[in-house]
Amino acid sequence: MELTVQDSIYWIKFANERIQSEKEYLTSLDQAIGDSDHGINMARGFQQSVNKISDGSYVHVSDVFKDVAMTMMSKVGGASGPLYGTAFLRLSSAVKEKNPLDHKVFVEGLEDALNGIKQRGKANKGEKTMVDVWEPVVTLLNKNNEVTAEEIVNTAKEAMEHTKKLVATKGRASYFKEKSIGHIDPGSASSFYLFESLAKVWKSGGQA
Amino acid sequence: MELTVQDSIYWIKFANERIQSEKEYLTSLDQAIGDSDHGINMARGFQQSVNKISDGSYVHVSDVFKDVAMTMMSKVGGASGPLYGTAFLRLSSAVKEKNPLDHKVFVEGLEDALNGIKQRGKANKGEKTMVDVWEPVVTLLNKNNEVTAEEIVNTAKEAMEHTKKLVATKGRASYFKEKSIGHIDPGSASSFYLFESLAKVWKSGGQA
Amino acid sequence: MKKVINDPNEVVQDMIKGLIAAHPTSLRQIPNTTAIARKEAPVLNKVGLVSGGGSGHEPAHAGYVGKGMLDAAVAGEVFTSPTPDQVYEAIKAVNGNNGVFLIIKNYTGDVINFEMAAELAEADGIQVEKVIVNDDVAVEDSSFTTGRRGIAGTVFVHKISGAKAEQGASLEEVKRVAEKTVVNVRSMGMALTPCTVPAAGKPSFSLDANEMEIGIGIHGEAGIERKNIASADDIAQELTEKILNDIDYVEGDEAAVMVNGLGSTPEMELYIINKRVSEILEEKGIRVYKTFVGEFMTSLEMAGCSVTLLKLDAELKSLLDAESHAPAFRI
Amino acid sequence: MKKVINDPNEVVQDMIKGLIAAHPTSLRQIPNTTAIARKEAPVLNKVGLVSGGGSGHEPAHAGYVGKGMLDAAVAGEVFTSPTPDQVYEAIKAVNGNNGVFLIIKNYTGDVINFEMAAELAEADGIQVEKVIVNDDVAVEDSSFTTGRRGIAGTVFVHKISGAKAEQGASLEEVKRVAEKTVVNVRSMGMALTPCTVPAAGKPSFSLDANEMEIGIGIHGEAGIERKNIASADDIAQELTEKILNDIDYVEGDEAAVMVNGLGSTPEMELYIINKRVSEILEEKGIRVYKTFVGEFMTSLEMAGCSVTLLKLDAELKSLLDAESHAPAFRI
Ligand SMILES: Nc1ncnc2c1ncn2[C@@H]1O[C@H](COP(=O)(O)OP(=O)(O)O)[C@@H](O)[C@H]1O
Ligand SMILES: Nc1ncnc2c1ncn2[C@@H]1O[C@H](COP(=O)(O)OP(=O)(O)O)[C@@H](O)[C@H]1O
Ligand SMILES: [Mg+2]
Ligand SMILES: [Mg+2]
Ligand SMILES: [Mg+2]
Ligand SMILES: [Mg+2]
Repeated sequence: MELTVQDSIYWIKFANERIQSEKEYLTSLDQAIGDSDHGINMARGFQQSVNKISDGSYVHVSDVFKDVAMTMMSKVGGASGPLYGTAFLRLSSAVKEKNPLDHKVFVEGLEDALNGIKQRGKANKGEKTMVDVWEPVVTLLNKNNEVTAEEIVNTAKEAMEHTKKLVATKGRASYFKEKSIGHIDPGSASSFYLFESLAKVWKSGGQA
Repeated sequence: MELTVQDSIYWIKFANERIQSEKEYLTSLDQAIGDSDHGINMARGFQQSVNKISDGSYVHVSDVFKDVAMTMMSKVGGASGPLYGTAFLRLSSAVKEKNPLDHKVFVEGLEDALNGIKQRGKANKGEKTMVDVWEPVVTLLNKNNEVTAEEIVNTAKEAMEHTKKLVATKGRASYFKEKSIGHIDPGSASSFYLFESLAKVWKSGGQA
Repeated sequence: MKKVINDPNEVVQDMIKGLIAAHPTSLRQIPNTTAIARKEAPVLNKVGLVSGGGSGHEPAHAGYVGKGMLDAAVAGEVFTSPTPDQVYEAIKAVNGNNGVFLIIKNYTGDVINFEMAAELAEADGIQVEKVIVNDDVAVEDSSFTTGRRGIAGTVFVHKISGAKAEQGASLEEVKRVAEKTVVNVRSMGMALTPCTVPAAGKPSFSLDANEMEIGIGIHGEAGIERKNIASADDIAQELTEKILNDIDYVEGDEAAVMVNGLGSTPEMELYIINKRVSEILEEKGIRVYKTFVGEFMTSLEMAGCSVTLLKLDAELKSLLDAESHAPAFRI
Repeated sequence: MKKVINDPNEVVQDMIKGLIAAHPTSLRQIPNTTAIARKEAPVLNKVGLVSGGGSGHEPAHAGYVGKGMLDAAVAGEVFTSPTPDQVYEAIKAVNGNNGVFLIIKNYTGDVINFEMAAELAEADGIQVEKVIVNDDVAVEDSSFTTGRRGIAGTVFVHKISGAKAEQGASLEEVKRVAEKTVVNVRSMGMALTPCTVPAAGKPSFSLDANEMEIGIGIHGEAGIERKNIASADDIAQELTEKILNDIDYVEGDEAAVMVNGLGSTPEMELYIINKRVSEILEEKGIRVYKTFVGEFMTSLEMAGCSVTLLKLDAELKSLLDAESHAPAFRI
């Protein structure tokens, strides 16, 4: 696929719609193994991102991502704000001055984003964080450029579900140690919505 | 009747038994129109009075009452402590050096006690306080010395029940104004137990 | 009942032990009483100040013992006035031969017990004067009834009288400023939840999930009205207006504000109340001279708050500003 | 949810307005942020101190802003670390050309956001150093995980570093005493009830009527164990022993004690806890140098408390004793 400015805007809008309707669910996940704010944080961050990018007129996809990054960084706080912020900032830098993005460029950008999260969060796969959704999805996209929307959704969903089985060693859930088992990681759930929304854009063949 | 040292001790012991078993009830009355401590206060005051007078050996009834007065005064606090304390102090003074007490002396003592409560509390009949039980009982006893135990109980009980109909203008219940209607005054209930216990001593013809 | 206590009948004793352990250099327990005094009391030639009342209102009253405020505070059982003998011991312990001044909240029990103590002390030749604080505008002011309750405004009376006494003023002078404070202070409270007296084990009353009670007392005594929870702005407005309807302020007048938490209302919410209180006062042209936000006169773990306004003149301002070493009111 | 608030999404803004209205002569809001600074900041040639974190822990952190403690505190949304841009503005506002020191509680969000702010400030040429407070012994100390949380002990770090900075010490010196404090401070908490984040509207977890949770965090994060409510003596014992098992004290050592209420636990109960804490320390021959009982690092209206011990040497004692004008920690 190919990602245009319009696609990137739709991506964030779709993600925001999902996040808004799952706000309470995300917060309830964070109630179980965190501090009850992930839904509130994400709803604030995505809504304000959409407000911001709906106003602007963009030539480059990277500028859309930069505005999302800055909004996440300055309106969310907590762990998830700067992590999503860093992800979108790295993605933006990687695809700078390009428009539209071809599959390779976009996936390289996502890979940079994933690495940004890992560095900022000092986290690796298996620690029950959003990394556990990002890494399988990036790996899948890296494999080939024929990947379908369904494959993305399934991979992200499975990865999210898989976090149930993990013991948290990073973030607030780590205080629950073994008791974190059996609960989905909130940040993995919000990341799932993000990739599910990407798949929706994908499905329409890059033409949302 | 005639009141001996032994009778006076039984009077307080009987009253204490009633108070202890009605402790929660008295507190619940105070929960409705006060601050939830009348049962606790009375249970503390009567128990410690009994402890005190059980230890002593008395020649004069007045000394029993004086010890009860000092205990009420120093162990209870709140409104009821000094009021009961004043009552027993006045009673003690009135019957000084007498033993046993004949009907007239005892009733005059109770009348002094009532006046002590009224002075200390600046309260009159009809203000929904313990005065509303003390005054009818003293009036009854003043009428003749043939009064029966049943009459005392009935008068005290009716007087207590009657406080339901009154609007409090003194003590903590006064803050409830009209809303105090429908509730028995806690101090009237503890006073009822006091006179009910007196009747019990009375019944046994002054020989408990 | 969920409480961090040992024996419910020993809460006052246990508290006092913990209090003395926390402030060993500034406070002492008067032997065989539940009264707390300044370590250095009696201060010679200074009027001694004694207050107190039922426990459960912490930091009142022991938290206000210290240089510049009280000389002693007498702690009764929870929500029960202390007994005359205890107050009497406190009076004797702080008598610096210049008389002793009692600050009493207007509850039947407190008034009777403190007055009896005063009589005992006077019989010993100690000069005793008193002031009765009745700042709660939720209660009608009537000479036929018990009258208004003393609530959070009492802390201002402690502060002002304490500052005056510290200056070496006479008993009459201390009484004069205390009475001036009482005349100028008004409070009003509200609650969202009841509280539980440890020895009772059950809440003192109940409020529905979306109900609040306006005008409640600090022992859970009835208020003016029970109604649906309103916004903080509306609550602040209702409490402040009720106070302002009861005492004349003209534009340019100055006031001290106290927003007092009753127990479990977070400080965040108290500041949210203060936001609106300060706006209202600004709208009316009343200058806020000083603001106190926190827990000053609580009601165990009741949720809710009270607003207190003290109208100030130059004298009250300087006494309010004077140094205080009391643990709960350092200035 | 029973709260005295207006819009649940505006609680932090409303609180800050009320806070500034209450302390107009000593505090100011840094424009367009939720950061509170000392009115006179930046203080020339003094190391600037910035702390902060999620809101809902009042009086932390704004209550510790003042001469002798912090220069600025940044307030995030409830239980959510503030964003890097806000912290960055605070750093700039307190930079007196002698560097800025950050005091960060050890939570992933706080650490990341404050570190990003430090990077932004360093890019402007401002020297920034930091300390990460991790006093909660309920959490295992491991370099493979997030590690221990920062809780009430953070207030001692504010106090000690603030006193040092006020003396005109260099950034390195401030960092040294801050790290010394972190090395010597340990805390442990317990809760009886959960709390409700205003925007969430529901309690963060639930505890049965006779259950308590030992080792809980100040955002309701899990503790060590859930069990039946014990007596205050047993609770004090468990918290204190857990701390003493984690750090060596020998007879004659001196400590500062903090008994911190989490929100709705009455001060009476905190003093009851302190009673036993002080007894245990006496039994072990540890001298209590100073005790702080009250609400210092809360968790909205959670019921419960924490105990903090800070092992002292001569330097820490003198810094702890130094003057502080911070509204919530006057010394
Ligand atoms: N160190 C980390 N690395 C990567 N992701 C993390 C890390 N810590 C937390 N997260 C993610 O952030 C989510 C929590 O976000 P949120 O609740 O908004 O912030 P906070 O934990 O500060 O309250 C977690 O579910 C997890 O996915
Ligand atoms: N002014 C008064 N005169 C006479 N009796 C009073 C007065 N005020 C209160 N009482 C009595 O005291 C009772 C309350 O006692 P208690 O609950 O022990 O004290 P408190 O009101 O201080 O909590 C009332 O029910 C009433 O009978
Ligand atoms: Mg969270
Ligand atoms: Mg009562
Ligand atoms: Mg009482
Ligand atoms: Mg959070």
